[in-house]
Amino acid sequence: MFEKVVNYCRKKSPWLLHVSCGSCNNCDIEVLAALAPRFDVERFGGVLKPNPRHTDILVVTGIMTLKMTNVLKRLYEQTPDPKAVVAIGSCAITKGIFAETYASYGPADAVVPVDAYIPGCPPRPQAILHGVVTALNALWGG
Amino acid sequence: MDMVVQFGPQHLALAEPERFKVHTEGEKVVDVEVAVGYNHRGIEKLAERKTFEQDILLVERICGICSMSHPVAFTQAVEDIAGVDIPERANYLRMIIAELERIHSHLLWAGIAAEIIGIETLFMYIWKDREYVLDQLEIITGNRNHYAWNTIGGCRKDITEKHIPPLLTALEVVERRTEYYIDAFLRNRTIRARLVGTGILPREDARKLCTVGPTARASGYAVDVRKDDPHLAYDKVDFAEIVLGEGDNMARAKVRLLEILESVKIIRQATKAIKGLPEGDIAVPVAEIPPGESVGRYEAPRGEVFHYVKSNGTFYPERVKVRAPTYSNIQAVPTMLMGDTLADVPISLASIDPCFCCTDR
Amino acid sequence: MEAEEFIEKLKELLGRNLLEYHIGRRNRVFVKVKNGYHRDVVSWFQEMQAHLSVISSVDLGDELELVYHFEIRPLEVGLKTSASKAKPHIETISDIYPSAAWYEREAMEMMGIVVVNHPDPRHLFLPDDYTEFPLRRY
Amino acid sequence: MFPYRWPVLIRVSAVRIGDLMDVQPFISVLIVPGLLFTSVMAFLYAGMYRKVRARMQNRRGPPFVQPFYDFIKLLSKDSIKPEKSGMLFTWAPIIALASVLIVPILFPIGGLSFAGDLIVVIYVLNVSAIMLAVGGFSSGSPFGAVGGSREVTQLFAYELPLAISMVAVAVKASSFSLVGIAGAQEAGGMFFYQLPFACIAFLSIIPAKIGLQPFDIPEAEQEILGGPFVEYSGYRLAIFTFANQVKYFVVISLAVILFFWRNWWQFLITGFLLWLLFIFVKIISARVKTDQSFVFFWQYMGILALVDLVRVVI
Repeated sequence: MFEKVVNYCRKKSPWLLHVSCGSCNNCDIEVLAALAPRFDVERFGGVLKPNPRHTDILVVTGIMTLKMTNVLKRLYEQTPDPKAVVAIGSCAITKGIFAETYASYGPADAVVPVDAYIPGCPPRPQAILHGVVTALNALWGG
Repeated sequence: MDMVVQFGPQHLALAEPERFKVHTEGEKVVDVEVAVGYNHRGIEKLAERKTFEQDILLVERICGICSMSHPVAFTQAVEDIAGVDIPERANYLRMIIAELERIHSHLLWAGIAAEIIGIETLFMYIWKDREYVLDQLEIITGNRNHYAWNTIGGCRKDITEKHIPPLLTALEVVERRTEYYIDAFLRNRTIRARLVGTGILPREDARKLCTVGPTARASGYAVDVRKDDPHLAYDKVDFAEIVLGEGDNMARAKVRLLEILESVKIIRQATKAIKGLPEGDIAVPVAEIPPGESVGRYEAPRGEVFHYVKSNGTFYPERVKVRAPTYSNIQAVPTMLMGDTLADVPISLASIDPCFCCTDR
Repeated sequence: MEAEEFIEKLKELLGRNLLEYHIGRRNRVFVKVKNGYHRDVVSWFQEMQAHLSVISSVDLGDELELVYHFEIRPLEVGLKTSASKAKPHIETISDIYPSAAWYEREAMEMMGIVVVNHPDPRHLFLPDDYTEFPLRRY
Repeated sequence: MFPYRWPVLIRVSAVRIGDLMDVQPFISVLIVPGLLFTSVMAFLYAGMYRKVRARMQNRRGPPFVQPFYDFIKLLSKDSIKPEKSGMLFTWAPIIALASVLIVPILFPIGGLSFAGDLIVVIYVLNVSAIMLAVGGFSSGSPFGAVGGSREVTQLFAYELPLAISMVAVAVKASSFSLVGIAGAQEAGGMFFYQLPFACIAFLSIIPAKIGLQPFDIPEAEQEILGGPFVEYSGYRLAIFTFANQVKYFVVISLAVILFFWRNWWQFLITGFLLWLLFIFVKIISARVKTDQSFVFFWQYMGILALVDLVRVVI
């Protein structure tokens, strides 16, 4: 019974950390647009937090560029459990249009274990919200 | 106590990864180390392996929020090499979408600047009004940002009669709201306390460091590609080039907000001019591209976008060199931050409207 | 100042060292100069308060070429100098135009051109342990 | 081992409780103005804060019980303690929460009260502010240190006008206890029109004390990533944010007691209205820098409070 309550509270207050690892900042702006009044993410309790200590969902965009990969690894380790990773945009899923570039270690799941993928270039803010909420239900929905 | 505070690759104030090591004595900034390259995707190498048509889509994905500037600069360079003159209507179509993008990009910046100095409400208001512009862009081009509007020799889609009335009503709303935001930025006492007098870039440094765009114009260095090297249909519409002298954060905010009003004026004149031109005549077929080289320049919301294209007669470009406006503006950041307190660093960094994905390519 | 007048002035300044020039559409001018003489042309541009847009690096097969793009209203000038691939040494102009330092660092790491007495020849975009030059074609 | 001693204890204590000590202090500490009532009001204030802020920015905003969800979720997350952080890293939030929870027990709505409890209130509120700074310093990260030093400088900035205005009220009500002040106001009418300058000084300090927008310099999220909170996570962060939320309720109700007191139910209503006023001030103002806040507090508010103190003393 206690586990159900805690999982319910985790589902209802997802604190997000947005990490951009070499994206064309269109997905980053759509993540910020998800905060704007039209697609308000705070309806689901979501808040964009400044540092990994306070967050439990890592929102990752972009192809993992050479310099940004170990930064993402460190951020992933600094986030306290239980945590989730959502990869946004076709760059984070399959390196998208930059597939043959020399300057990338691979899509998001080559660096950190990813729980939810949101395709699109850029995915619309509704799609981002839908992806985050489905990830929440899958992880702690019960 | 002097300390090194790192505005690291991941920071709430910067949407993209870039590292700034700020050496401070107490709260006063003494030296700034800038480290770029966290967003480097090797686009110039990719551009050489794709054909000219594929390159337009690749070049569009250099930067998400100025996704009209790179394709226009690139296609203009290739059209110069091919010696092709694109139809009059195509010039107007490109200009309308370019100015719509300037409006939504400047609104985006104003929201993020308000968020950084602490007024979250202004961020929410401004980004709510930005959605109207994005709706119009989506109705006309099909996507909120990556429009795929250009091809070599003209445009791929047309603005028909039924697009224009909703566009003009949206512009009225945006114009009225922008005047309200200009009033808010200028009269709110706490905003003035944070923006006036911080991050000063004198005119001499702006010229010596060859800064471009609103950052240069706010310091009195009049650089505007739309006036210096008129491309598209900018020489057929009249608009004011806004040049202020103070060079602090408030001046940069003023330049951008006033430019939104100018863009609204340009779009109104362009939609009037389009009515006269025949519909459908929007592109000229380009058979093959002779060997040669040329330079495409375009006034993006952040400054001058510069494309140097060299072709060797085949369908693959020999060399594509891209220089985004933030590449030269970012070198002016250390001179701006000298002497300010630690609290001014994020807002001064954001005041050049940095687009690190453009800088690193 | 029109394109032809600009070329005349350059001829006076350089004489034989002006290898070739080409005037394109919409006031685009490309000028090729022998290696080493580009510094006096750049300082002449500086007196005319020219605006340095960017320095691009091109791989010509057996030679590596640097193209200095200046904007002298209303002209758009591309000043080219090249050096052989075996000994790609080109003088720096960052003492005349401070913003050239970053463009030259990028040319160094991407194409392998060695810019002589550059103030700070570290890598700019690529990580420091990245050895080969990605933009070389041949 | 069956606790055979158990029934004996119950029989004995049942007799003792009845006559030895009355039950009233337990209720006032644990239930009415004490822990239960304060935590419910703290969550209510924080929930209202986020909902009203969202509504004012014309978006829907989270449900009212959102702070409760956040609290439970933070408790369930694991808390990381960096090696460089000192022993105080764990104790700072606990002391901050404890010191803030003491104040509501002294409230005149059925709480314990003794002669000099106004001094206790001033001291205890400062302890929680200092604990925030200590938390920042002990977290071992440069951002925490900068946040801690900003919190201390801001503490000096608003300490002077705060103390002066409180002393002015105490001298006016000629008693240093909250119940005495409340009684004086019930008799002679609210203080806010008798001591207008002290009231303005006190109300302008509240955003700095709580960390609301015009003066939330210590936890500036964009500049120093959350200031003292930067290294906190899990239950330690839960306790710190809960201490902050309790501080919202405590400081607002302190202002109501000192200046707008008529009776206990009016105390609750004025508390909510004052809280709406401060949310509105947060909405329309940007974050000022430390030196600007210093000038604002020492020059303008300090003089205002002094004027009222002199007026009362003569």
